[in-house]
Amino acid sequence: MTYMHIGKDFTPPDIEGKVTGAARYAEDFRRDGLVFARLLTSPIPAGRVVSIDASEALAMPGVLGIFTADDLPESKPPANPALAKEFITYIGQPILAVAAESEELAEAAIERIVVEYERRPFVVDPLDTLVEGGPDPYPMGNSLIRTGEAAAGTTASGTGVGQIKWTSDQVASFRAGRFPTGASFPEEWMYGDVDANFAQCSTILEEPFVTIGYPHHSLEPRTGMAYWENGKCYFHGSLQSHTVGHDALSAMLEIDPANLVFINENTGGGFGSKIFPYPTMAVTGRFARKLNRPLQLRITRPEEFYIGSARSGMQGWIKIGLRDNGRVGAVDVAIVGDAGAGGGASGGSAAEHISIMYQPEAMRFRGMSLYTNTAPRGAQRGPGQNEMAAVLSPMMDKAARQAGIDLVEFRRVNAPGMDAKVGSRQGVLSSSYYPQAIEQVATLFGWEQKKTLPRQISATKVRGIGVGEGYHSAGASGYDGLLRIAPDGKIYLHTGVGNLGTYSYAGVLRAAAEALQCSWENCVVVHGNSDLHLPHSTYQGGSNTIFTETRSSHVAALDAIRKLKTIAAAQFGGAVEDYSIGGERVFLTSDSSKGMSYGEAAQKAIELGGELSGMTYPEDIHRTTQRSVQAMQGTGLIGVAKDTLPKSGTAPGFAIAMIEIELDTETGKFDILDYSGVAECGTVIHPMGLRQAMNGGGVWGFGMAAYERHVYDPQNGLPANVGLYQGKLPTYLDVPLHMKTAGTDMPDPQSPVGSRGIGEPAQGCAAAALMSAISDALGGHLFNRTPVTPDMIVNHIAQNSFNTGDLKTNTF
Amino acid sequence: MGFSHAASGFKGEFCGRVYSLIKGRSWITLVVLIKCSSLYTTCLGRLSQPVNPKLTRRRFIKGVIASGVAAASTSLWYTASGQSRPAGAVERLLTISVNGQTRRVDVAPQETLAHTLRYKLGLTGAKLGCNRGECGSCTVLADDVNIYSCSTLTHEVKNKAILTVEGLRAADGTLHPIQAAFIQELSPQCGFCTSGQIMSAVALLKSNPRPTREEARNALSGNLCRCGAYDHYLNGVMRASGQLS
Amino acid sequence: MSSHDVMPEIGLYQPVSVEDAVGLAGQLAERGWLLGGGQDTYGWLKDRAKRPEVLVDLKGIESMRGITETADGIEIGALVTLTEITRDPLITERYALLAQAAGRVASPQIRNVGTLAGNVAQDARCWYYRRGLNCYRAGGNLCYADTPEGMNREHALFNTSRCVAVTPSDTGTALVALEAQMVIRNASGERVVDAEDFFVGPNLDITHMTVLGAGDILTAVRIPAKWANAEFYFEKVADRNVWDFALVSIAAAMRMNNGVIEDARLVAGAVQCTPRRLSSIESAIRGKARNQETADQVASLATEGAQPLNFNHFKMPLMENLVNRAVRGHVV
Amino acid sequence: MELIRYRNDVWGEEVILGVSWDLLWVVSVTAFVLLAAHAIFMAALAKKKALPSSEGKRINRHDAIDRAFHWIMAGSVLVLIATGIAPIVGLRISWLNIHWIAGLVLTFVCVFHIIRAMFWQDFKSMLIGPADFKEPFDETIKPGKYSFEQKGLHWAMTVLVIAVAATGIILFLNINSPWWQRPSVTDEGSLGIYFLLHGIATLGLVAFSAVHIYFALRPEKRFYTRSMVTGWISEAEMKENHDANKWKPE
Repeated sequence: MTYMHIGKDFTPPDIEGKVTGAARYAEDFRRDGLVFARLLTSPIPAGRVVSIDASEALAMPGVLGIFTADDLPESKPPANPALAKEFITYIGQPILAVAAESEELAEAAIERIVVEYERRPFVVDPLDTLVEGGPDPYPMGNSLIRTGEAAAGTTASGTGVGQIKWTSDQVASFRAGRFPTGASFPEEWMYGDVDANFAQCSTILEEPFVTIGYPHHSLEPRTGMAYWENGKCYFHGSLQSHTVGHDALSAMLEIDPANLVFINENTGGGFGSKIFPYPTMAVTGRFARKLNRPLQLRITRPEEFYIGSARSGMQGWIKIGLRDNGRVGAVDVAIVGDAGAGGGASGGSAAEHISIMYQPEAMRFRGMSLYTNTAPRGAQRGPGQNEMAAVLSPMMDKAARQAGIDLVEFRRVNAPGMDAKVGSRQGVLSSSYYPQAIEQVATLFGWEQKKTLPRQISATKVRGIGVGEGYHSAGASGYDGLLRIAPDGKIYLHTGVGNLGTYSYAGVLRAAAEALQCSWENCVVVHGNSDLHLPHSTYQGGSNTIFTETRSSHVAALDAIRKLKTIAAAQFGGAVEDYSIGGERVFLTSDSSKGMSYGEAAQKAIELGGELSGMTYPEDIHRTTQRSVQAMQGTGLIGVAKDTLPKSGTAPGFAIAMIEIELDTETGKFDILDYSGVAECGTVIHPMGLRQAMNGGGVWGFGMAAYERHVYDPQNGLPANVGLYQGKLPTYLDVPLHMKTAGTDMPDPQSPVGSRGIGEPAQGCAAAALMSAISDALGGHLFNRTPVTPDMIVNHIAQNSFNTGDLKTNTF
Repeated sequence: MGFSHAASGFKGEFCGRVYSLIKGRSWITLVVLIKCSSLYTTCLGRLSQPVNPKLTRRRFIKGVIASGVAAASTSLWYTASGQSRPAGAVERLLTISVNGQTRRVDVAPQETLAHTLRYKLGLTGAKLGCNRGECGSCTVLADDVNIYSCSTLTHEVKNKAILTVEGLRAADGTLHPIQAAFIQELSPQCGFCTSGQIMSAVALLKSNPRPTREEARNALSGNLCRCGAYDHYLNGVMRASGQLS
Repeated sequence: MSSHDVMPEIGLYQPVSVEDAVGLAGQLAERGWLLGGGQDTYGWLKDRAKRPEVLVDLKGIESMRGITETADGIEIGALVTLTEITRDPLITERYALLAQAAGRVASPQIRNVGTLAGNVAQDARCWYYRRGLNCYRAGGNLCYADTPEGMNREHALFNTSRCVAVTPSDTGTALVALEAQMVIRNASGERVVDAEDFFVGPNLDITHMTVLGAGDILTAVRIPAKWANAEFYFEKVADRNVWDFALVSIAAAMRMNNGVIEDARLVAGAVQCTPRRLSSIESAIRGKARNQETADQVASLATEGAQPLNFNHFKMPLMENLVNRAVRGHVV
Repeated sequence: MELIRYRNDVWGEEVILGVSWDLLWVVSVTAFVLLAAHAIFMAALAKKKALPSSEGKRINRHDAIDRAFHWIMAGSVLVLIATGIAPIVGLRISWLNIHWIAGLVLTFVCVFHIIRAMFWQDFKSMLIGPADFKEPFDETIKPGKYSFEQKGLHWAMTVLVIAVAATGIILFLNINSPWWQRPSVTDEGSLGIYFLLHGIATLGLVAFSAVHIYFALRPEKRFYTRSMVTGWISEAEMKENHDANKWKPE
């Protein structure tokens, strides 16, 4: 299918601001009378606040007030409180905020506040709280109980804190890499007959594994600024979604959503940590109201480490069975997740990754979310799936090698195709061209040729090649599209999608431009400020946006087209079906001279009123969209609709990568010589944007596989790597000089423009491919752990058996 | 920050008792207070006098911040009393060159260049990603050399020409070749590190107009990009230097 | 870590002559803080982990800036930036070892302002210490890193004494290898200290990394002609190739004569609190050919006496491997 | 000046770090001033008496083994003070190993001394009874083997050395040694108390060592010093300073 816009590069409207410095982020906004708030954070890993004496600080001229947990509604564990009082659960947890006329004063004031704490026992390793008699991170327990359905990696409502304990034998057995007989797991699902299928497998692999969590470290810390005028709250914040969080933020501020103006044109990275409003935002907005002054709460880099969310860790055991033909016959996996202080672990989605990528004929998952007194965890770029992909890939390689099958052939044999099933319920997919992606990347990379290259490059350099796969669900439905054609002929495409840096907020609107057959230059993207009347759009967990929002853009455009034709039919007679659009005109199909421009039609819409100019609107659209339409009434032709297009099954996002590394056996360092990645995300709507997603995800993958991790000192609960330097975010010199990425570009039937999202899998495939390549370079050695760092490689080669024997999370 | 010793179940019994015994005895506190305040007065007294009698104003004329002595003493006063700094106590007016313009600005001795640019001159292009030289989002040029403005005192560069991302456009509004190339190559993702990437790239092209890709990545390596857009930034540099079309 | 990250109020002097600076430094003593490139300064101040009252910015002192040829080698002003060192023809031609080491420091922007003096005089990078904890190095009673459960992957193998921090300086190892001399001024005059003696371990002074005391200013570094144009080897292994401090580094200078090693200096970084002279290797390779065989013979001597901690055992094989490379003279 | 140094522990809680070393100067200066005053007083005002002759019959005062104990103890205490003070005053020597070795020597020698004193020596000769308190005020009362001042000094040193050794051993257990690796410190407050007590005992040791050395060097007491070297005092010295009824040398 040939498109006007879909599949073509374009210049997103916000990019010029980014290269000129004109793009403004939350902290760039100032306002007359602005006051500055800073946080006092907990020095202890667990305990409670006994008392706060701020009298000395408040006596300082220029210090305006403090804001504590008492100023907020009570929060119950495991919900992460904006400010802690009864339940301090990690070092760095905000205790109070103090506001002053300057940041310097606020910081000086913090030093004068005396907080009395009572300490409680703490724990930084999930297995240390799991063992009988081990300390609990909360006074009431150590584990997440889901009383309702909640998204993976989030702590939505319907959660509680329970207690799970194993015997010390069970914990010791689990630490030693064996399944702990008789141990209880609160989460469990199974499909097929696992034992029977294992019995039919000729290759059985049983491995323990650990993946260590790490902070998101979005480059823009979650600074916020708020002010109140005439009962309205104007909030400059940093979220990766926009309108979907509107009601939640209003609730945090206890105001009517109509009285919240959320301004967020640019977001300096989110990666899952800014999908929904986060607790600190309550402090910013409410403290501003309390002081009745514009207030900025700037978050520092260390604070971003503490409260900016992080990936959860996993400690697990897996048993994999392969049949003679290389098919994965059965998988049994047990995962103890490290949910930090008040997050959710992602064992379930990790298991989901296995279920879809290898299509085992039978599978069992057992898991639990344990809390530790470490930074709270939340969704991070493919939570569960990506770290599972990374640690699983070398294991699958090992199994394939044992079965005598080429690593890529093994993936081919097990690849999820059109009829693939996913997860515990064995649901279907909207479509899958993943087998084609395998062939595409094998060609791009030259797998068959690279496979034959000698492994030993020189006396000290070895080559490793690897393959990795990533998956994430990539789309939903049911959100609203909204556009306005103005009398001047301009087409205003409104979106409530956040600008998280992928340009998808603009890319999805091109589906509307495509349907309207209008030039992109004539379109105006309206986003980033709820005063600009935005529709209710999807939450942005990377891959979700494109599938979901091309659909809502499309339905808005269809609504507009219907209205254009209705207006034309009213003007020129005939039925609506007799009219066509093209060249930004609506005209009689049989006589194109009978027609009018979009601008003229918009003028007519205003005159005719009713649904045409938004005076009435469909009842099924969200309240947010309704408010926006109300505000736009009578200003042009309004296209507005809820996405009720048919949708069945899971819309998948797949990615597969291949990596060639040169590993230095004397230093444990390696260079990535070749990175090739292919995304299976349906039709590519924005080729450069896709490359950005794939390459950026690749860098994230390298970070996960080889650099980033939480390290906590078990003696005192201190995090060892708070800043960016110790966080080891990959730099220019840690990634390949060139990255080759592409997409399959084959349409998904459930998207009007055929596209699904990508984002999370881009990281998973890279991390997995790198782990696979490192293992390959070391003769198939398994570290069973992410990340794999030079010290581990050097120790392995020196055969000093110094590490990896004891698999633990949150440690070096 | 203090702790409740009674409430703290973890404190050793013995230690806690000794601590409270010592801390609780007002006589010690009194002695300590008296001693501290006398030391404090001594310090103030010493600081209020010229630190070095030989350092005349004339000898200091080029380099010294006239505020040095006063600033030091007021900072002590400030810390000790919790009073906000008396206005105008020190001469801090600087004339600095930013983006080709001469700007008069009141700069505290400890003020970072990022602070001056962002909060006093309204140039928010340089971002604070970490505020400690670990990300590069605040990169600006000082005499064509790229530096972290978060880790530079404004007083350190007062004699240098500062160039920020806002100063790159030509007078007629034309974008700098790096800016144009970064748009064409869709280099930024979230954009937060972009100003810094651009400034490092501009510094590179000033000294090396046709860098290799390897040279470019070395030159930009002090700029972190969390989105991982490195490949695209390098494409942008290669395009801007006419090596990619 | 505190919630602080803005600069505290502090005084600032910008003297333009060494005499003035020395006078200031002497009178301010512990209350003062010398400022070169400032890259190891602002973090301490922003964290409120160190609280000097006055900064003395030395960058206005022209006499501390140049690189000059002397009767016996070269003299590098203490304020010469690391970038300047990587580009200076005198250094790159004769003392490439130093240029290579300087080029591996931190990041370009830090090298652009970071000075040679600052790089050698920087404080320990132990994360516990940097966090502002009151460990031995901060004048306290204990070490958090050297315990059965301490997170000490980046810490020392040798010559620890309560504190197990390592030297973070990349140029320090090169300067010790080159037998550089450090020129130090204070109110009572000038003294010259061998680079090897410039760095001090915790057994001698647990709260300082160098011999520099209050009132001392490192004004210049002299490199003797002895090692000019020798055969050099420098390598630094770090987690990331930018910003990170060495896990282990090696700096070597060798003189060849008739195909054998006539004289050599090998120095390892990040394995103890000071750059570690590898004297046993030096004497073992003297008179031998510079090849793989010699390297294989001697490499294991490098770690004799090492006392690894919980997480830094890898530094032993890594150090041996780097010594092996330095002796054989090539990577592959 | 402060008396006690405080720091924040790993969780920001204020704990005792140790004694303020400013007190070292106070103690040193005070000791010096008092001893100087004593010297001046003795030189200018005190009644000058002719020193008893060291000739004549020699009376055994200290066995060789006790003299050896004394000098080993003295040596180790001086080494301990010197090595302990070196880092405080900024002297760069590798002090710690010498310090703990000297500490171990002192401890072992003290243990031996205590055992020997209790079972093989005349333990009672060192005991202070109520009657002893008259001794300084009545010139007619002469002591037995040890004068009241000597007993006082000895017991003061005993307390101080035991205190410094006991706390020193605890601190020793908290550093690496050839026999063990240092443990994790779970209670920094307690560690600080040990440092405080060690420091206070050190201050006392410095003061009493100064007093002891001063008197050992004083002309009228020098024969005691000689006796600690050679073992004997003369009959004249015995008569002048001791009551033969109370001390019957073998």
